[in-house]
Amino acid sequence: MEYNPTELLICIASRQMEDRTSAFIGTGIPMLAAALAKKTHAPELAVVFEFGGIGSLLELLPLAVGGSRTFYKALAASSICDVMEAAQRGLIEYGFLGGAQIDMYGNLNSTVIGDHDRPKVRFPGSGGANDIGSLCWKTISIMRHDRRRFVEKVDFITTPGYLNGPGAREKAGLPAGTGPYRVVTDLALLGFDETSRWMKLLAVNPGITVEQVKENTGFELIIPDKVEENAPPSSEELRLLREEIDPGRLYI
Amino acid sequence: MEYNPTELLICIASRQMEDRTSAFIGTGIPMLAAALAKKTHAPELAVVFEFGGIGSLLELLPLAVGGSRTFYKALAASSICDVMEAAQRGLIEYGFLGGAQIDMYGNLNSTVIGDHDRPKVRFPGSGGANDIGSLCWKTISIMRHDRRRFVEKVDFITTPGYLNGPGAREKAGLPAGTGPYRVVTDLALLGFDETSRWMKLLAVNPGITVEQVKENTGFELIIPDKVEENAPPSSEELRLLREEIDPGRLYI
Amino acid sequence: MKVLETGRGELFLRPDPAADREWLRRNKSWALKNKVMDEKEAIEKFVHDGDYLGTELYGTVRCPMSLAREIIRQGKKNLRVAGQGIMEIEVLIAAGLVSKLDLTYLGYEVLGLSYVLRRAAESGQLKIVEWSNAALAWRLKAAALGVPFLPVKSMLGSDTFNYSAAKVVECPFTGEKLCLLPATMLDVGLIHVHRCDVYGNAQLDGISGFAFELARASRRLILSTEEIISTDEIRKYPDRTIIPYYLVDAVVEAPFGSHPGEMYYLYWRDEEHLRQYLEASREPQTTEEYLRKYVYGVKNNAEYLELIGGEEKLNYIRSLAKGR
Amino acid sequence: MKVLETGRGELFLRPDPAADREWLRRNKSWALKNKVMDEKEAIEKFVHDGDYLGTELYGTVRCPMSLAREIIRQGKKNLRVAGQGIMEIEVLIAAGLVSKLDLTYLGYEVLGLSYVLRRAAESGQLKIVEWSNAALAWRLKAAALGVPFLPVKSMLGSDTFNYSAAKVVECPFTGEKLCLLPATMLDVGLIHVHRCDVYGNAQLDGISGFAFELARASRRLILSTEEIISTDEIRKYPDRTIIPYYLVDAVVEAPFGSHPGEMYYLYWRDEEHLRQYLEASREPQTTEEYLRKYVYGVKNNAEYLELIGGEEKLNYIRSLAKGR
Repeated sequence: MEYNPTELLICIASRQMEDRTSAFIGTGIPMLAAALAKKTHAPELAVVFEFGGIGSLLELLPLAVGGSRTFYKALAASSICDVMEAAQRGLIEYGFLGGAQIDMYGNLNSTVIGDHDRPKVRFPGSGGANDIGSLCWKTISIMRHDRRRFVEKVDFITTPGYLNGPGAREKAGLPAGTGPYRVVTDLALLGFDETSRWMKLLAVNPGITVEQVKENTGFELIIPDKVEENAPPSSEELRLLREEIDPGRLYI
Repeated sequence: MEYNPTELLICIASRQMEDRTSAFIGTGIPMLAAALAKKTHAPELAVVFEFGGIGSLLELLPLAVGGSRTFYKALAASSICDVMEAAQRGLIEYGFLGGAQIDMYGNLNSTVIGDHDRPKVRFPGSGGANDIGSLCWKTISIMRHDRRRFVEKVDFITTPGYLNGPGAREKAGLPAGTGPYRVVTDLALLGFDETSRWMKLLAVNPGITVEQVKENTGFELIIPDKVEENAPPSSEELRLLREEIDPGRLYI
Repeated sequence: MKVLETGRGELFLRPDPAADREWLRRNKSWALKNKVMDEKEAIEKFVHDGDYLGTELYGTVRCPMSLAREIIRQGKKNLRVAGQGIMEIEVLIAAGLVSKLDLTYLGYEVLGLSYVLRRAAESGQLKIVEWSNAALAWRLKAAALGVPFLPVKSMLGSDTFNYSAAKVVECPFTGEKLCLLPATMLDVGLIHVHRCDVYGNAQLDGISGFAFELARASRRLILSTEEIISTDEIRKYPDRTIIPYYLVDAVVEAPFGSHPGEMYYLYWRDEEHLRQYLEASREPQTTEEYLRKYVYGVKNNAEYLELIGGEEKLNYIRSLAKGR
Repeated sequence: MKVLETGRGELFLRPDPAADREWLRRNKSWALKNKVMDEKEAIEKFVHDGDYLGTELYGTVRCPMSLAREIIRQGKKNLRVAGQGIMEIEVLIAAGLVSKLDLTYLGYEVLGLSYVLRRAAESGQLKIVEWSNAALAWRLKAAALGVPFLPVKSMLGSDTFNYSAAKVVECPFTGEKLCLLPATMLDVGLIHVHRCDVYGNAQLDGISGFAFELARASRRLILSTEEIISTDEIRKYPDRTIIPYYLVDAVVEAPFGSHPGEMYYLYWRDEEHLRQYLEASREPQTTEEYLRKYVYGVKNNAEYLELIGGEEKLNYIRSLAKGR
């Protein structure tokens, strides 16, 4: 069955989440991925939005992290402090992130290109990203995969990944055991080596070669001997996405 | 018109509060005093109870600072943190206190007589008293007046008065400009000297002499040249107390 | 921002947000699981000897009495307790189960002092550390925030501070002195609510006291509830959920669970029974007799309600409750 | 607990709870005073050139747009702003009124970046200090607590910290590193609410965002409200009062006051108008034209609502709102 790149990203992201856990959800792909996970392998995944929506059924697609659909038929409509403090207490398992740049340690930039005070490009800023990247157990980044974005050194660490390597998060005072978990791109699924904290290729997307991934990455990736290939979206996944989750095609 | 000692205490306490301000109210005499003030000279006095009741009309007399009557027809039914934080921000003008002992600097003991870990008498403890005495602008204590209670040195400073003298509160880190304002007793109305922070006689109750006050005080009081005499409860005050405020005579 | 002073009181539970994070991750679940059980099962499962326990609210108001009575029946020993509840804490002390108390206030306001506290404290049997009401609420708030302390302007300069486990530091932003209150993440929290669903999504009417904070500052949380409602109702008014389900370990249906205390809008406090208890609490022997009759002598909350006067008494205290 | 690091960002407003206490005592009133006025009077009275201003909520949701437009009409200059609102902050920047920004996020989520922010930042015209969403909410919470800072575990190790005005210290209880966020007591806060009475006792439906904190972290507070209700109604449901009257300086009746943003349960966001604005915001000249037409070109909120489509448009966006 035909599918577009967004549908592929959504399906791969959705497969990263375990059932009966919680995920901090932004609008766009993470939200669709969470909705898909809830309709497939993770019906009791609890979705949490940063301004207070907790446990929505995601029957309606939110357009904004503070919007009314984030708590439509939710279990709680609370506040940003409540939700962020839950994350600070260690209650939120997954967090989704994006950004303009990512480096080999999973540090993310969504603030500026160039000098901070007179930037070449100004991006929106951290928003909740720094909090999510600091406080959730596992963060999943969703990125376009090219050398402008996958860089040796990000211009600005908006959101901490493993900073400059093993132990650096803990040394900075960030909660132990947290950090980047997966990077989902249009080319591949990536993780992080347990010891070196370097980004590691886990699987290529259908039709993509390891070489293509390397060519589009501005730093050296760990390439294991055996690289899996991600399964394409199943017809059931596509049906759910198109007919139930986003029938108005707002995002896909 | 005849009146009992409780009625007198209530009337004198009630006269200490200005209109359009706020007062932290405990159950018992302070609450009746506030209700009386609202029906006489201070209709817009806002009564605040420490577990979250704000702006009640006091149509029904609360029996407990956390009880339902503290927010019956109130303007807000909030939480202890909200109310205490309002006090910490400087929003609460008056606070009422009581205790087993008070000294010349207005320090109050409602914790123990004797050694803390093996006390001769154990009292209930601070409750909200320490917070009220630390954070409200003006505290008003209501006490039985005798030498066991008005002592040179309290066994335990549950609630800070002026501690050991001028500047001591500020030095301890307590908010500037706060502290004991009045002490209302069955014998007299007392205040505190602006400079020395010593307790000062302001007025004797009807029929009480300055000598009697001195005899019943375990430390040296400042006695000004001119000591006023408190007006007895007016017939209107008594009528309001007996017919409107506490018709069931729960307290008076 | 160096430490200028430290209270001499024992810190019964050292703040450790990092350990709490690990514990909560391992033990709390976001699964939508039916958690309804009776008092017996809830206390057996989630309260252990030596636990640090906290309750909500204050005085004789919205108190989780049916849970407290079950703790006594099961004889959970050596409890350390955050003493800002009142009546439900007092009965635990009366039954000899509390060894250490972070105390703010124990007494009956206009009804007078606590005889039980006096005996326990004056005999030296109960170890007490002092705090103010706000301080204890703020200590729970610090734990709810997931941080080791909160800075405040209360407690300073007093013996309440000196006999606490707080610290004084100099503020790195303003230079002023601040009191730092250590966070308290309870082993187990008990809250009595107006209504919740089977998962534990709970609503409260009236003042919320410190329910919000205590629910978030408890590793294990037991709710007793006047009523169990549908999850559809919860989803219709998500802005009324004060305690969301993932904080909750057990839901105990306990109508009149606050008796002899009151429950806002539902029933008034039972003055007659309360005075009977207070009278009994004057002496060890009569206290023991009270416990034998009203706690050990009944199997569960239903039997207790029958014993204190059954339908007639319950209708009476219900009739005294004020509406909105 | 010594200071280990300090971000290099400017602290636009030094935390000073002692000064805030004095100010609030002198200027806030517990009197039950009718505070209803229109946007013009409220902004004239309570917003001044150079003020540090904050708004609630986030994105295009429950935004005090009618107040923001009036600020532009009155040309309040040199504002310092806490940038956690979005659309209402962006139009202030677009009108050239903001000199300094404590920024968390300015953009339109799935609708893309903010052209206005890009121009203002890339030209160096706008001085920006970085924070996270939670950090800014917690800074308001610190001010609401009446203390100079809150310790948190966010921001650490990042450039977001390096370009903030936060500090890192060692915790005196646990030894761990903590980020201390300085409190932000705003000169003036703007919040759009569902309903309030003439004194300012306000209720909100749905998530409360950071309305609770911002209301308590504002020296002056202006509420705009979809509807004014009776004080009897407030007194009937005191547990619904999120913002009590003594925090409030002005009550502005502003139906559809969040337009083109949405208002929970009442109306959906006006996608058509929002896209028209975003298209206009691409270039300075078209931005200026937009402001000329929709802000400077109207006298008040009623004229604005007429201009954007009147009853027909309002009925349409109302019809798209979801109930509970």
